[in-house]
Amino acid sequence: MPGNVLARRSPAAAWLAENGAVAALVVLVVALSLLSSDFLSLTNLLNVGVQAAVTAILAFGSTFVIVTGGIDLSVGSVAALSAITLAWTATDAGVAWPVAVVVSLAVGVMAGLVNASLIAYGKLPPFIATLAMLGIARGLALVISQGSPIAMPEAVSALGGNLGRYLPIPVIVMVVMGVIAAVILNRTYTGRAMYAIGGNEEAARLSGIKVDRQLLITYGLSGAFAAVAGIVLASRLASAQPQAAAGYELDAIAAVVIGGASLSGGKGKALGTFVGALILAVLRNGLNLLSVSAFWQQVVIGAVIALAVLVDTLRRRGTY
Amino acid sequence: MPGNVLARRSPAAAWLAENGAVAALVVLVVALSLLSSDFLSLTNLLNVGVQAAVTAILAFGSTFVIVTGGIDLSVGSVAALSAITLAWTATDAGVAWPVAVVVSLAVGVMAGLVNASLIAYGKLPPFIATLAMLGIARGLALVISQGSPIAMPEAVSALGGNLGRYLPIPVIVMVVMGVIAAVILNRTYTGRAMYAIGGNEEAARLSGIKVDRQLLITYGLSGAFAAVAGIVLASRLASAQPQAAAGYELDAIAAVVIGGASLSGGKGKALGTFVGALILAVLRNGLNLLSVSAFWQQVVIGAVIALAVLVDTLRRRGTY
Amino acid sequence: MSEPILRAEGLRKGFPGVQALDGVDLSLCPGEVHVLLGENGAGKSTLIKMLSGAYRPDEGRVLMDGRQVDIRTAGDAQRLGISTIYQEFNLVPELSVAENLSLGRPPRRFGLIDKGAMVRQARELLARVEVDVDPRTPVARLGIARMQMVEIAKALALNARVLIMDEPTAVLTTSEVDKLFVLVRQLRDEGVAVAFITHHLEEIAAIGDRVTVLRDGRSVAEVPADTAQDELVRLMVGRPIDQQFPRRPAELGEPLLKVTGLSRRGAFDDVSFEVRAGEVVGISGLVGAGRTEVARAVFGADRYDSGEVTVRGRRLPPHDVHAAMEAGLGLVPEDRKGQGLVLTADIGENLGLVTLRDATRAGFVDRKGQRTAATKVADQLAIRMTGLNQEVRTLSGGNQQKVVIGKWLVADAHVLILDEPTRGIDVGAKVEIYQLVNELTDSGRAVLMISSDLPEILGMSDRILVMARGRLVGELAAGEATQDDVMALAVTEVEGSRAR
Amino acid sequence: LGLAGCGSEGGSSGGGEQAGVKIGMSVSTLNNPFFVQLRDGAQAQAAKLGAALTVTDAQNDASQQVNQVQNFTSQGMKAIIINPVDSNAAAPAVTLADRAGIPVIAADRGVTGAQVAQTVASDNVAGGKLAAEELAVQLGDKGQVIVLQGTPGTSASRDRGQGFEQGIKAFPGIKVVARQPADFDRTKGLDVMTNLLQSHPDVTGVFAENDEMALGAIKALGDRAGQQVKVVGFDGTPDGLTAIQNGTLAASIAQQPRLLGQQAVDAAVKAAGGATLEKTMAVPVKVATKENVAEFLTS
Ligand SMILES: Nc1ncnc2c1ncn2[C@@H]1O[C@H](COP(=O)(O)OP(=O)(O)OP(=O)(O)O)[C@@H](O)[C@H]1O
Ligand SMILES: Nc1ncnc2c1ncn2[C@@H]1O[C@H](COP(=O)(O)OP(=O)(O)OP(=O)(O)O)[C@@H](O)[C@H]1O
Ligand SMILES: [Mg+2]
Ligand SMILES: [Mg+2]
Repeated sequence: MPGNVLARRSPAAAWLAENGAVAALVVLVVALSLLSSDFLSLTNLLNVGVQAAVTAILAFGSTFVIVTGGIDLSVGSVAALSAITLAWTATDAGVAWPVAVVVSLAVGVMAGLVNASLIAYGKLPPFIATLAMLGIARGLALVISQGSPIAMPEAVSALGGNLGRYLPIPVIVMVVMGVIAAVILNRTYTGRAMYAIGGNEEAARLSGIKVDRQLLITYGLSGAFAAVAGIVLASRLASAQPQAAAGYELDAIAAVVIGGASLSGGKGKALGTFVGALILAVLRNGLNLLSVSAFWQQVVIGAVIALAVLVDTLRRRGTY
Repeated sequence: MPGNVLARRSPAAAWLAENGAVAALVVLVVALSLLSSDFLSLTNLLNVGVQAAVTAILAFGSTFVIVTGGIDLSVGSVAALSAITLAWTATDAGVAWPVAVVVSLAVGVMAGLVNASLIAYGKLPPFIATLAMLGIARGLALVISQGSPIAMPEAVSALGGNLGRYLPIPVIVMVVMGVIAAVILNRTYTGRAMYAIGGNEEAARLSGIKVDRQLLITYGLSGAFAAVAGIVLASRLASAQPQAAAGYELDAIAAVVIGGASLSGGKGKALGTFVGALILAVLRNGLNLLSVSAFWQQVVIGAVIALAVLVDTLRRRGTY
Repeated sequence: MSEPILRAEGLRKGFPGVQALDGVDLSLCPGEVHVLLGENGAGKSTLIKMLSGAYRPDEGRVLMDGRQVDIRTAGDAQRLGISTIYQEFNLVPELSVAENLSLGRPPRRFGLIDKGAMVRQARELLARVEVDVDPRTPVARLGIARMQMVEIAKALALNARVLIMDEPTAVLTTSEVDKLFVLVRQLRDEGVAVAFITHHLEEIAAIGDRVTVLRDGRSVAEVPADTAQDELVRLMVGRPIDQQFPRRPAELGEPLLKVTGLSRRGAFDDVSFEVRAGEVVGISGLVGAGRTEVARAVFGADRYDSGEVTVRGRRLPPHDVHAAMEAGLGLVPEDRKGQGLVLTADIGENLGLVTLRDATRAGFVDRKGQRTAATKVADQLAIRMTGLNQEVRTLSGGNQQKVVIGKWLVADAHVLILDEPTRGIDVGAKVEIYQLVNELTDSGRAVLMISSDLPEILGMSDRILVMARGRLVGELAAGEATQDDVMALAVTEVEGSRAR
Repeated sequence: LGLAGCGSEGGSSGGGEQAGVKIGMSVSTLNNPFFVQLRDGAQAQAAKLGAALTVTDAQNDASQQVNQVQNFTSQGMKAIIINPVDSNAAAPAVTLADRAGIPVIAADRGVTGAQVAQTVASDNVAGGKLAAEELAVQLGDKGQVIVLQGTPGTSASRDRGQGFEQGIKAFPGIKVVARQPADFDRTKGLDVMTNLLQSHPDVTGVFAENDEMALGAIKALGDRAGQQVKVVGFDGTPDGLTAIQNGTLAASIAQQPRLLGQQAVDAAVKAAGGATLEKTMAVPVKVATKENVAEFLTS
């Protein structure tokens, strides 16, 4: 029976085989601990967590989209637009901050729904639809803010701080969003429909799944996650910036793909994405700690990303 | 007989159906001619050509990659690296400029071969392999140039000028590269293999195509085209900049996709890509002529890109 | 006769360049198996897709229990109690068998998916179709025959009143077909209306009650299922066919393909055989016997652990398709969509794929020459198309299969391995392919034919090898062998076999 | 290849040996020669004073910058120089360092909403005003002007643009006929200027919010640059100064980035030693023109 081979392996080994990027993360952490004495302190590790938060939250949202076989280039811009909206409605428009938060999330969801409508009804390739939204959302953020940063309401800015003495709230938000993403992907109708659509859209449709509606939900979720990421980002800076999170879409997609998802759809896990985002954050943190020169940093980051995924694919081939 | 319906359509209509983005380009040109009296002059149209050149050349290279079902995020960085290499070898290293040009092209090809090796032998997803190269090539460009622009050799800078009184050399280079790309895609073994690999890699392999080798050629070509684009770009400025062409990869991919290619592979044409690049250049030119405010420009660009492709897909559905 | 559950009237459907269906009526009655018969491209699949919500008719209407219904989506059809097994696989390869079985309607508890219940339901369904797979296995890992059984189980899960099956037996071996027929009869007796498409004429009398024959998008006759096969053929192709298996043994020459001790852990073990010039060697066996795996390993598509493959005296390097092709091997794979066709390309392009290298001079492809060769093969196989530039994706299933075979005919291989070559091909075209096999062997070439179609194996091979559980368990001379002989060998328990 | 500088820099702090005071510096971007010079000045000064300087590149991303400052605190830096990506967004980073008891020096841009030990800066708004005045002088108080804007939403673009608008109001004879973004990029400066010349062929002046765009505009203008059309840039980069020398660039608002870097390191070393500093240290912006360009080129 084909099942045997898998069953014979230890559960730990099986888990590792399923979540390959973890191995790369461990190697990276060990290497950095040896290279820099500052790396393995609690504060620094919490810093890494905080620094991973925004990318991770964006990447959770992108995981939904990538699982359906799509791509969302607009997440960075949508994050900025949502944050600007929040700050603007709370400050210039003078609305109570909880309302402003709701409005801001709604803006994120709206952007996602527009993406999905262009894709599902307009038959645009996701790349084009979300590239258009990348420009539109960024432009609107600039228009609303008139190009200047807007201070975040105090109450919301607290999100950028700590709970108690040590626990950074962005890390908590990241974990909560990760759990939500995992539950959606694994346990809900929509989540499983995402895999079906990404694996074989025609089969999904012929099995009675309303593909268009599920795409609306998928991109809407991605927009909502982007909004949360934008709010966390702006809270950390205590100010919403129209240029915030520019280019983060590539980081988000990279985190998802490092985490084992495939851009052709049907594969991807929240945990993998989380590990992917951590790898990127650890890498940047480590290079700072090691004081690698700015020009070399990009080279090193590129090389280590390639190596990390290489470790994973080679190991997987060995297993097979 | 079944053939009739197709045969009955006029050749022009059939051609348009095959090259959909052309319709969008025509609409855009007509609209801009009406909105701005300055648009439809020979000089301005040649300007648009010059401004499209770099994106178009990058996009021709990306067409190869996208046809195989891959993606190349490194083209902008590789363009910069090649240009910096040229300027540096010709200036600081004091090598004769024709040699420097060859070295520069070789650097582009090398970068492509590294990408392809990571993909074909390392089994990295193209997104990750080329994202790594995006960082590495940009970093190396900064390292070599120490972050400062380097003057291009005079002889090469002539590439940025005109042939005779009017004809801009970048436009000529663009057209030549486009024809080369079209011939490769349509008439060569490698070109046809690209379509087969992008359409169904397994079927291609079982038909005797050495997929790994063809991927090496594909990404090598993309690197070579990027090098040419980098040289043209640097020639226009008479100076090679380490930060040149940053973010151009998205423009290049957008041009290819607007031109009718699919990111899942197997489809794409040089002519379509050319039209896609023209649409982007016309759009930017038009917005400048119309003096659209800086904040609104991104919104308008995003919206028009979505509309242009929408026109195309809706028209196609009508035909169907 | 009772009232029909479902009635279609005057259905018409056109695609660019072709009128696939041109005014067809069909009634499906409870407790009756209605067979749809027709050549490749006659419009059978198009017809049933309009009943299942995959296509919308250009004209005509569908009635359920005498009332007109509007089937816009697959969901609508499901709600009306229509369940469909499509000709092309409609499973999600990345998902597990259990998830595929409950695709679109997973069991839920408190709004969340109940994975335990899902697996339990899957076990029951799989037991019903007597398939022994772990419901948690990803579908991508299953062989093509098991996928089909999963597909059948999925259709049963709906407990539908109308069950539509588009060539469900094309990829099954005799024993699975028998299991399927037991199931279908049971459903029929429970009052389900079944529509059944097949190209295996002997199945019609075995399972069918009535037959509707389609030709060129029109229904040309409705006859009882016990109509003589010759008459059915005549109705279908418009002329009689003399002989179904026109094998013409050729003179045997040197061994062209020699396989010795080929083994791969978990797949096949110590497989040795040879194929001589002018010979057709058939390989028979149950699903999962490892035939496809051996064929792929011989061709260099997959690796093997030990053994050797020699073609025309030259030993082939393992796992090297290119070297195998150079040596004169060719492989028509069993999975046309997954391994045979570039679906995004047109027919001409696909037909020229194998010969692309030979048609290249100094890097440039002689596309005119390619087209000429493609035209010839397309004519030879009577591929029903609007032209060479029609996308393969839009061909009917049988015509797609012809393209897969066609590209190797262009290539002129010395030893051609055919894995389920006539799957989904109509009787007329089958005979054409058999004639081609005869021509190949006449000219001193050799054919290794894997087929789950026993009459075909018996009728077309000179020698039959039988595989069971990854091993060769016997050899029969074609002249004397009967279906029972082959089956007896195929179910042999292999003592001490480690292959599984 | 000139890698030596980078290599030694990595070596000294990577080993963590006490070669001198450990100072961390987060530069907003090294994608722009101006900041490369700022860094060079800082590094030169650090070498002179024997301080161990670590430079990071925030790639114009305010949150990256906070990350980097956060990382500096884990590394036990004795002082931090921050060249803010954005004045507002730098506040949390400064607060962070404050809590760790590390003095912060702001370089080139101030920090709004948090206290730093010293701000070493040249005033972008004042620079923009100066640019307007210089352009007016060169144009003889009349003419049509095009403004090439930097990346929309960045503080440099905002402040310089604002200063220029304020300054140009004093000259009613001068009309700004177009404002278009070229993202501080030379190629875009070239393309946008080329396009604008189609709709505004009669321009006589250009203000570019940095030298890179100004050099692009000069390329677009060809022979007209420095003759019929006066281009004023901002930053005083080496390429910009050379263009002034050649007469193609009419003027640039020279910020003396090397001096900025030097002063910042000076201040950082002092602050690390516990000294109290003046709240601001103004590095003068100067108008570099053909007449005085020589003095900038040597410095
Ligand atoms: N999407 C499509 N676009 C264009 N033509 C199509 C499309 N689908 C089917 N056709 C054409 O419609 C005709 C009928 O096809 P259909 O699949 O119904 O045949 P079939 O009777 O099922 O044949 P087979 O026995 O080979 O499965 C064929 O000529 C086919 O090429
Ligand atoms: N990648 C895989 N992982 C696990 N099991 C596999 C894999 N590929 C094939 N198998 C199993 O190995 C067995 C042999 O399959 P193979 O396709 O070779 O059999 P076959 O005799 O050709 O039968 P078929 O009639 O299905 O073609 C099947 O049970 C199949 O499910
Ligand atoms: Mg069919
Ligand atoms: Mg098989």
